[in-house]
Amino acid sequence: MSFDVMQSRPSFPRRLLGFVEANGQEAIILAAIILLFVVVGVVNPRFLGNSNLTSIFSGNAYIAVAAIGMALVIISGNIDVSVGSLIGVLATIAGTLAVNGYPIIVCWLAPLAVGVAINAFVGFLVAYVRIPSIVVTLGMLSVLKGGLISATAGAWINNLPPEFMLAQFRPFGVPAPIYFMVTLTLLAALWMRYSGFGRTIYAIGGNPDAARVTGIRIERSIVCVFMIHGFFAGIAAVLFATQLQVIQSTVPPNLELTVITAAVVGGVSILGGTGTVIGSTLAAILFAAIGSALIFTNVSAYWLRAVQGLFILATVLADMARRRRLR
Amino acid sequence: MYKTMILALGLAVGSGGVAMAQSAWTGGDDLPTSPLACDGAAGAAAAMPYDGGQPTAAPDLKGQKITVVDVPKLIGIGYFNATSKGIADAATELGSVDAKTDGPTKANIDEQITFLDNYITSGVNGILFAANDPVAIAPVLKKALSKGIHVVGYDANSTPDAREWFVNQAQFNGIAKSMIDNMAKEAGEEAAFAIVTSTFTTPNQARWIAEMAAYQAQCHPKMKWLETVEAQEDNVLSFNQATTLINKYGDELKGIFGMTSVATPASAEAVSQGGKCGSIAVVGLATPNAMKPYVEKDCVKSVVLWNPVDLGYAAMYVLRAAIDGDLKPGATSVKAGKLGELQVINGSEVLLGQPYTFTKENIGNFDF
Amino acid sequence: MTAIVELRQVSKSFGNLKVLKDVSFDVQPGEVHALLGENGAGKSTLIKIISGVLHPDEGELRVVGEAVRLASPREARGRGIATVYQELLLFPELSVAENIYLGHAPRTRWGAIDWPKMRSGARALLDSLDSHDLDVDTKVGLLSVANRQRVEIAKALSQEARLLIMDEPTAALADSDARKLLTIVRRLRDRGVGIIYVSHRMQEIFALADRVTVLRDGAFIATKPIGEVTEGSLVSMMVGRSIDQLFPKTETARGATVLELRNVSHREIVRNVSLTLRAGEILGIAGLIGSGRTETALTIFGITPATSGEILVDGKPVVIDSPAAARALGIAYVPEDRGLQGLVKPQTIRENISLAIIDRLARLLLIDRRREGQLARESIARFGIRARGPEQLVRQLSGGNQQKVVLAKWIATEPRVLIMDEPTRGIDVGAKAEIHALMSKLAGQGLAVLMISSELPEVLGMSDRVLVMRGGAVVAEFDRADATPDAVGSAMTAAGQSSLEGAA
Amino acid sequence: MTIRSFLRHETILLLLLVIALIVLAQQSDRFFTTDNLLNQARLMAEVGLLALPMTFVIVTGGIDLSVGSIFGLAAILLGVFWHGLGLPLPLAMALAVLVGGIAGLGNGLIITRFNVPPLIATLATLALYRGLAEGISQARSVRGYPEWFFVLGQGEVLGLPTQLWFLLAIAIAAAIVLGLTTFGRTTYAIGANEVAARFSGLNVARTKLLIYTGSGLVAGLAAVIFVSRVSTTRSDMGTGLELDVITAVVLGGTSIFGGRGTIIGTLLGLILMQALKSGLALGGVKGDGTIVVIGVVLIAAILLGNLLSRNGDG
Repeated sequence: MSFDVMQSRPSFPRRLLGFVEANGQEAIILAAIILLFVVVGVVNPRFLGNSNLTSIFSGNAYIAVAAIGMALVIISGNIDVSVGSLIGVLATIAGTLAVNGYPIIVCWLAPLAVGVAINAFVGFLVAYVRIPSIVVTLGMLSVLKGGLISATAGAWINNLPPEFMLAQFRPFGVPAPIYFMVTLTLLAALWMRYSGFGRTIYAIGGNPDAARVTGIRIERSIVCVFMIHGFFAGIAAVLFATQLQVIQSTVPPNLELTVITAAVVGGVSILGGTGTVIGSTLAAILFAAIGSALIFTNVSAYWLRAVQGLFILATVLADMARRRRLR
Repeated sequence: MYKTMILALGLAVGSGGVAMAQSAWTGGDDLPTSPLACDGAAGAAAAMPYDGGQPTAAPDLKGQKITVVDVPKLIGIGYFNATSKGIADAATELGSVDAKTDGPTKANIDEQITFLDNYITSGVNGILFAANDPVAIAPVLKKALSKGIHVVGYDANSTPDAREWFVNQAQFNGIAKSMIDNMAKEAGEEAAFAIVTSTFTTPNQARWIAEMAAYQAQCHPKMKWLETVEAQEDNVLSFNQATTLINKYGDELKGIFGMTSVATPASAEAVSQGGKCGSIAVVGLATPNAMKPYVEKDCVKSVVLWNPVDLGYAAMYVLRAAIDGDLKPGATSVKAGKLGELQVINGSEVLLGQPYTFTKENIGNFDF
Repeated sequence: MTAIVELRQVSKSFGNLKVLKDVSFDVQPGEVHALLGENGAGKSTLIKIISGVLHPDEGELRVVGEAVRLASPREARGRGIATVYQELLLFPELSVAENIYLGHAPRTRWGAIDWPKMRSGARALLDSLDSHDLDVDTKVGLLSVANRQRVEIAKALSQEARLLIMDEPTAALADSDARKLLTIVRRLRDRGVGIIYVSHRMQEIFALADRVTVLRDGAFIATKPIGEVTEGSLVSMMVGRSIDQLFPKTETARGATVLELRNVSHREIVRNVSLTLRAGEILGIAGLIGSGRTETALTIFGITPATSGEILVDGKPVVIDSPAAARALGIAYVPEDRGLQGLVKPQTIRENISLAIIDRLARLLLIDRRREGQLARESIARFGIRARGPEQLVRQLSGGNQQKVVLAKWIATEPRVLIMDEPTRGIDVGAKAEIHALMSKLAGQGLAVLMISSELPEVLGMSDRVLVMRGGAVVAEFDRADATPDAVGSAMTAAGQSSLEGAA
Repeated sequence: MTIRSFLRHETILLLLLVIALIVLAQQSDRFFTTDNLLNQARLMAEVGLLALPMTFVIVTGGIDLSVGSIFGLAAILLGVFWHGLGLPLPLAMALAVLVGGIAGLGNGLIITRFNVPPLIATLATLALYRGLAEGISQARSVRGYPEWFFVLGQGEVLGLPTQLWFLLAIAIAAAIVLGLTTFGRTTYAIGANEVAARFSGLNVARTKLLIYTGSGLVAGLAAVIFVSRVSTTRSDMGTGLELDVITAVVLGGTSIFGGRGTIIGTLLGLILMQALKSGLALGGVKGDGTIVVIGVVLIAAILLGNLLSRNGDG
């Protein structure tokens, strides 16, 4: 019986699956974003207003930037659950330097350097000492979070100099975070496709044994991946720190889960080896759009998390169906 | 079989949802409200008998060195930094007090209870607290009382019998009146407004919102309540939510209330970055330092808050007085250093005073 | 002529265990040099030294006459030494072209990967291997084993390898694919590439090699031109003794029909398969990879339950929808992929042997450790498993002993039907004979054995009857007497359409 | 031989624990008192309960990030069933535990039926179940439980906190099931090689389903105990609990890749964590400092285990 079904014209889900397989998760998310814009736009045209689109795109830009690094980490077959704490620490470093009158460029670059340094250590523990990344970063989560509060005693940072506020610049009327998000995503996407190292990351995540005998220096590559991730976390931290006039010295709640979710929903498989950074950025935008749409459609904010959960589940199921055909 | 079970879950969840969702939701709690009169005349406060708890067999420590721990809702936010500073100031002033602040990194009852429990074991003489949940915290506080430890709350109360005194920064209805009156003055009697709060589960905020709704309905009936959004204790999320509100309602929106010291500056920033200074009023609870930039450029006219440094300061004095036996059940006032005599209300609460409104003229005088 | 690679008096130890003792070895350009030895003889270590994974403790390694110390596989590749590993090491999520060029992709002027050039390069390489049907943009995960192998070889060639190390390249291939591979190897040799060829298949070695080197227990035994050796002499050099009988098939009385399949199908992979299996009989199934042999076994075993048709055990129709159901009916399956499907490698021999009957060893849900230990000790003795004891971890055993553990696990269930899929893949000659002897003995005790193998000699040597499968269906059946290599071979490939006469 | 290598991590942990206890006892004379120890047992009961099924989950090579959310959902529904629907409290308690089980079953079904990696599946249900808790409760608390209910979370039985009896009973049951039964053996086999377990006729899907369901059930039970301890229900209960639970299990030597781990290890990890929290606080270290120490101890313990086991393998 099932024999006949298989022989007949492919059913709709099957064709949809084929579409996803050909165009990837990115296409699905893009379609979801467009659908959301159209539906909510009809309900309330202000949703598509210039200012709202701008805030949707810029509001989650720092999450998108952090998700780029996270995507690389996950593609390489690892994970980082400490990224939220790391961003909190780096933002505080940037703010402290700025308040103490260091040159602005130093304030912007220091978090990148520190992020790279901290994650070089994490990468070292993962690659050379062979502690699973989830364990290392679970530990780092505690260390960074506790350390941050110890060091700052919980004080907020006020009186930031105006020229420090990178995220508030609006060249040509468009907020700076959008430039960062778009440029970094495109650069990272091109780099992942056209650089030798980019392909190496896929190789390590896809088949580490094969990567080793192919002559790839896995340990070094994993350390590099974590360092790049730290670099992106640094940029995200600067965007995060310069968005408002104050910097909270606590870690933004659940930030790591949001970043991981953006990467995963964007089509980065948790099993390693697949995914693109364009998908993760689109997913970050989608989350911002959903949050905004819930307010516009007067859906009780209580159900926001339930909606998000369902959404993650749906995209993951699609991903599993796609992968099953590859194996 | 699985289908049946999933169906059962769905039913359980659904019926639960229906059961709880009878009333329209504004973000307030469902306790009775007691709005003040519109002209501000103090309601006739019936004198209540003392309803606090008392430590059992507390040692006489009058004038001796004591150790005190302060466990706020969470550490790492400006507000509790300020109260902590007040406590430290008072401790220094009083001399023989060794006070420290320690608490969870997120406003979480589970962790707060663990902290309290550990300090009870470590043998402190007095506990200051700001409760994450009035009921949940009660058992552990009662345990402290039973071990002869003096317990005083501030900012967020517990059930009365679980502590001796509570230093009330300002009555809920007083805050509500102040907030709504300021908004009516700035945005007009017919203004439409929205609220940005932390989470719907924080008791103080829920209480204030409920009182605000009651007071607004009674005294400013033409004002329009648009909606309440949740923004955790997260700067950027608060900013995003406020921006979305501005985008959604456009010119209809005349005012935003910030219910926390995180939400208010973020809402002000959203108004400021949206170029809506002057057309959307921001009124809210916040610390002066975070609000100075907006007040100084006239984007925000009034910030409502008691002085949290004073709150901590008063709490420390009340605790010392309780330990020394100077503040006994039935007292009508207590001396609190530079703050002078503070009044006892509602049986076992010490009132800090009226909420303070910071404006452009006076905000420069504060640094917390 | 200078040797591409030369090892002089090389030794290597792991801890106290000396795995290579004073071995000398060399490969000339344009030569296929076969490397033989039982598992554990030191072949892998030798290969790893040449490919830069390991360093010799003593002795020297010369590449084109120059003494070198290869720090990494990367450096070895830089010197033109490429390896095609036994377990194919490719990246399933990457395309064919990317796999071929991973790590040394052509670059544009700006240092970016030159995708068009990479794709055309990959195309040219595959064409040179007569693999015109392989699309360079397909993800490798979608390819068959044989095609993946071609990608591996193309990958080695793309690095302009002067020396190609092939470790059991045909182990996973059916005969026709293996023959194609041999053609490719010869072509490479003619281009002047030196090839180290490791295989357990004697036929191939005689068809391909110019010289043969035999290792035993880490020691160098001999290097000889292929003309100077015979199969027998090689085997005795490898095992250090002569093997009496390669396929110790004993005639047994065939009993009643135990298992019968009537028009069983699973999707399109298994089509209308009918067969009968009797007690005491060894029924061989021959066929190429993808012909449906393993798939039929998986259907009988309940991994991929039948979508139509009838399965009868002892003449009664049964439903087998899970391995547990199959086990309850007395069906056992010794799987194709030992490491993945057969063993829980981080666990002990005891735990592995009891795995399939753990319910039966339990009293009130609690495992009876005493009985479990007893079973393990008995099995070790009965199957001749060479191990320190029941508590040794399975991953520390050699391939042959691991296979015996899998066999012991299933015999412990006291099955009536034993399915053995590739029972001797990757096992050395000595252990192979032991497995074959065990198989014969079990059949002699009345067990019905269904054996699947890619090695024609094994099928022909061990079976009472032979079924041939192609395209998911049974296309021919032979009795032992009629099953000649030619007849079975041509039925496996589409060549011998006429031999359908025996099909059920 | 194997027994020794099997217990190696546990031995290290025990050693670490003893050292920690000695050092902490030096810091404060109030640490090593019956009173404090019993009190700490009360405080760690919920995390401890959740850590037991989590050990099973991680031994199969999976993970359950949603336990904190199931905990919150069950707590909220306890209040809703009792207060909102007017059911008798004992029935409401049973239903709350059952809801936890069903939520866990939901995880299991997503994982086994659709082959979704557990990390992702439970990441999704982490948001979903918490969202349901928030949506259903509309963020309102339910209070005013009768006095007898508090026996569970605040009372004592035979001189020990009530919940400690639950923890002990379930821990013993879990240790027996994981260590001595066919179910436990199946759990290890799945974690070490799932395919081989399936090919050996073990019912992999059912085992996983049971484990995730059990994880949910125990989360429901822990939630009821917690509600009894704090006398109220809130929808944010148990937020972030999963990280504590996983830390305890991993600290206890259970391999995050599956196939290895014991209940005894988990209990040791749990006790070490709680001892550090309490002891450091009594010794005058603040909460943020304690968090740092726990993070460092986690990494160090795994590091030590790695180094020693590598030496052992030769």
